[in-house]
Amino acid sequence: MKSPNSSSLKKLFNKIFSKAVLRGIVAIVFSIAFWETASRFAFPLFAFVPPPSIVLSVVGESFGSLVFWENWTSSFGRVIFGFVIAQIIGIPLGLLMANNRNIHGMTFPIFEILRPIPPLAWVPASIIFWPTTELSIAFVIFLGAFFTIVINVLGGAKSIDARYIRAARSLGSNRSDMFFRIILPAVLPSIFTGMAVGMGITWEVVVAAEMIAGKSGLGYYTWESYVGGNFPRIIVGMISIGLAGYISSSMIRLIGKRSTPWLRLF
Amino acid sequence: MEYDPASESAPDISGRGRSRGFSALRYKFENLFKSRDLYLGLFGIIAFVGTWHLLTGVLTLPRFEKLPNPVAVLTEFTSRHPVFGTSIYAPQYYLHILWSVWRIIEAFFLATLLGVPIGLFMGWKKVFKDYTFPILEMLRPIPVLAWVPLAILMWPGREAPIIFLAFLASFFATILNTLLGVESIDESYFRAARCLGSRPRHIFFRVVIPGALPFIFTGLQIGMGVAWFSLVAAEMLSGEYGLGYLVWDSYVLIQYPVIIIAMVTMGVTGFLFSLLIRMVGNALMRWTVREAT
Amino acid sequence: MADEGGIQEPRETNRVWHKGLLNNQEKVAIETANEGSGKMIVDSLGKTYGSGPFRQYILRDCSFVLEEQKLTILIGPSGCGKSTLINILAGYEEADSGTATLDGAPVGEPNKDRLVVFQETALFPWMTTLGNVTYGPRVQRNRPKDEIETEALGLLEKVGLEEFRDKYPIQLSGGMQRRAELVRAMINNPRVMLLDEPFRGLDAMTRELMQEHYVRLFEERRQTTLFVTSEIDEAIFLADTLLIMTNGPGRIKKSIPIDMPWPRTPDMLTSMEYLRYKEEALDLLHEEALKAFAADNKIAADFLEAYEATKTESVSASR
Amino acid sequence: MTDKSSTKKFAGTNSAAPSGDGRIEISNVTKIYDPGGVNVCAVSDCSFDIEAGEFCVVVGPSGCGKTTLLNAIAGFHSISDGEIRLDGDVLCSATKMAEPGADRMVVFQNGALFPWCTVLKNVMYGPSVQGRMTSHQARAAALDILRELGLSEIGDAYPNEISSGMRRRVEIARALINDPKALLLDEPFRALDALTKGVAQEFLLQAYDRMKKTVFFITHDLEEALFLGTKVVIMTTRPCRVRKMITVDLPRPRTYKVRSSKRYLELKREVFDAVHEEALKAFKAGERELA
Repeated sequence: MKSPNSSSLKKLFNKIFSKAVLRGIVAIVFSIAFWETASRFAFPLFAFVPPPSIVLSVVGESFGSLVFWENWTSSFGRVIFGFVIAQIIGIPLGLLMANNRNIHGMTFPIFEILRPIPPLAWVPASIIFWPTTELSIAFVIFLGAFFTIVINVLGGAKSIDARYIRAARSLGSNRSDMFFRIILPAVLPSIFTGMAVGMGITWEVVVAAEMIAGKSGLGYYTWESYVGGNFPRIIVGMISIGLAGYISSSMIRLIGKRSTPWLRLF
Repeated sequence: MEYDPASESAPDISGRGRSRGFSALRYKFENLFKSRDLYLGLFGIIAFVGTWHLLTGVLTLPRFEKLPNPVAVLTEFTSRHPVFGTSIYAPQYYLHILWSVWRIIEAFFLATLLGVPIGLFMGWKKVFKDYTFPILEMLRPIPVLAWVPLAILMWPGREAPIIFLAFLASFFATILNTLLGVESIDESYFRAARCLGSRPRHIFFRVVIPGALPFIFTGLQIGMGVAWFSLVAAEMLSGEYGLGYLVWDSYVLIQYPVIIIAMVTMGVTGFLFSLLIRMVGNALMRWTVREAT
Repeated sequence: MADEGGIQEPRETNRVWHKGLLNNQEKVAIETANEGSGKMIVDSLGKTYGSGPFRQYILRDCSFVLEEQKLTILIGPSGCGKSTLINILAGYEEADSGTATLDGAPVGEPNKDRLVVFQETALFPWMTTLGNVTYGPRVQRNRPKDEIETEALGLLEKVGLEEFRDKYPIQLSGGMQRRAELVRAMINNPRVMLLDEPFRGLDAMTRELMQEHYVRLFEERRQTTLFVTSEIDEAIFLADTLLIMTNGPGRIKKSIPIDMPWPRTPDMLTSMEYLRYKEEALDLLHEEALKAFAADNKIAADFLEAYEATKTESVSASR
Repeated sequence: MTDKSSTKKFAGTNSAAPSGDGRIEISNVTKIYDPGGVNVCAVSDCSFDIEAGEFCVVVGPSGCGKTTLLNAIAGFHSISDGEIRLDGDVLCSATKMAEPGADRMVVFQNGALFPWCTVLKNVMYGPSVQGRMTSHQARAAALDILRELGLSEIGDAYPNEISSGMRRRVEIARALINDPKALLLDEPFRALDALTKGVAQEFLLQAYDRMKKTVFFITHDLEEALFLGTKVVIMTTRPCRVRKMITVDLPRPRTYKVRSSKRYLELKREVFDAVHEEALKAFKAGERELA
């Protein structure tokens, strides 16, 4: 017994600071340094880009202001609102389409026609139709997430291994058993995949919609900073949006992992 | 009707196995007309357009009355002397399409030209991946559209920022899928190649590239989709031509039927592009036509 | 559906079950009370897939009998229609001609009288081992929950899986998955068990151990069983009757009664008797295997694709 | 290149690198893995020789370390101790890892035909990348070997378009065209169903009888081992070392009839006893590991 603790600690240390991680750190440090010099010395393309040191100083100022955080909450609010409605309508619809051949036959071509239209192209039509800007933004967000979830649920339900269905039928399942104990759990992984992808699209859409038509939110904040000539705040806005998107998709992945324990190997 | 996913998978066959000969083709063709799906689909589309017309044109319910109804859209679209200047006879309409398509082609080719080799190299050389991947991972969570203001700052003129945004979106998708493609190549192919006496360049050209090809094409297809997505937004925000600009401009000028025309055109063009990529992919990858029995 | 006997009977078995090995008298007593064992008669089944240029006979004039409480083994080259046969007997597909009856009644919709153990594994990945095993009785809703659990645990213990009751299938080894699936079927006391190459994909050594395991399980319950395999040693080792199937269209070429004593032990695999059976079967099969191999060409591929398309349609049409 | 060797060479291999005898000596090989700080001894002090032109089958429970041994010979893995020699030259040792090369061809467990090349291109691959033939010659040689092995019809098919049994045959052809000193096969027929397997085994035997290369064949199927091998080496479960060596004195050429001969049964019983115990041990260990 010669101090297994210290050796395992060393292993852990080696694992965290492996060659790959060190290289990654070097790369990031180097690229930030490059950005700094490029901005300072006004390299081509970087002439108007604020250097990271100045961005850093603005970060503190932004984080201190209440308005900045209100932008966070309003963006998040919109995303969650549109996203949740998309799931509530999309998941049952996807399952229904997979279950019923007639519904599938009738609705699938419509989906195939509408899906290639970029969600943002809906913005004007949405503004015309919905009474408030808020609702029209939410609608566009909804569309972004909606198509993704429906297609994923449909795909997931269609690719359920036929043997599971057969085994369940033989074992005497009735319709509700079939749905709740077989189909639903079998589709669950696809639902979460669809959600994760949809969340990515949702953030793209919300940012653009806020830039085009919003009066608040992180997209609006970024756009306003540009219009107002406060360039460092553009970067702050971008980082915030990236962070917000990352947090949202991590949450979905986490929930997905929790809800599908059978996919864990150990 | 009980649930059975297998019953739904029948149409999936149609995409595969084009090399099966004429009789198989005819067989499928006959099957197509026998299948209920065709008629159901037609019925669905007619019902959709009918409902739209009913809500906007006939009943003119509150809110719906403002939306353009399909008849108005169609009249505008097929008119020789369109009220709002956008129809199949208007050169202006094609100009918008051409602008968008040209931008997409520029952005997409740049992204492919850069993304595929970088992705391949990242998958092939671990050291290169160690240095580049973290930077990619830092930038990737930022939605491409959040780059709009910065793109305008960085690039001179109107055109370059728009192309840059479309490029960026497509670039990330391409690079990541290519990397994934190389990493998904089974180790035993590398081993087999080495023990057959390959030098590194053989491995790169004869194993890495063909092995990653299916993923590369998936990446290109996704890349094309997101490039359209960003292009539209960029054109809406700062364009002078292009379909995205057309949508926004028609809104501002209250030419509502044109909005629908532009939207449908976007959908169709986007679809044609991804079809093109799929066809090129299938032609290059005949070996994926039929999976292992 | 709910016939009284079907509800009472498992309890009867259940009590004695836990005593472990039964003596012969007890076993006979159970067997006579055991309705979980039926006789299946398959008479000139025929099945085609495809139409026009792709019409192909999968089964043609296929007849045999599954005797009560006997283990019948079906062996044949791959692609000879074994799986199709199982699907028809289980009720997943319909035959074009001929009949299959279980205790006089024609087979119809899938139900718990004819249970299938699938190739590879079809354990529900989202349920634990125990959840999988108890699924059948739970959804049939004719027995109290704790009783189901006791029986399930008893069975799991018998196959050495009691420690793994809360694991998900992905966390089990291949051999364990197969055992769990066997138990999932057995607990329902089906009148016929249909095993579709249950040990396929296991490595040879695990496979041998699984066979020994299976022999013990079968000995105790003696449910009428149709066991499909392509492994000759497995076939002779387990069979009461050996059916040899020909290649496309599938029909039974020969039925060989295997007259070796139960319980079967591994050392029988080296007896002269065994050797004789093996020689006979090998001669028949080798011919079939070569034929199947020769038929492996483009035409077969063409057909297969068209066949897949129609098969899926016919599955849905059969309902 | 005009040496009149007693065994028949395949057409197209005449211009190959001079092929030696192919004697493999494995002495005191030990391999210790070190994943996450836990020392796992995969192979421990394992030695045996394979004579030139011998068909040696290595049998052991799955995960016992047979593949580690094969990988060391092929040059995919290093070893911790001991050495392996090929025709007297050190192939790999504790300090030196073998280079993968065309003198030791590997046929993989799940098959490694390049799915993006046709059968013909797959077979041509070796000679053309080694630069010892022009692509024209390579093509001719590949066509020759395919014809000799009865595979010429499928030359233009992609691997996905032919059956798995057929794929294994092509893979063996791809290995043989390089005229290797030794053929290393890692459970090549594992995924095949029993009857197809039988046909594929007969194919391998025919090829072996023709060219008498040294063969290192890994399996856990006893039937297969006895049917194919001249020498059967039975391994213990982890750590892997030699438990027993049996010489299979069944006459060649063998056909499926051998399997129902008396001598075969006697040998089988002998092997079975040795292996069964190990298999049980491995089985229990595997379940313990999972629990």
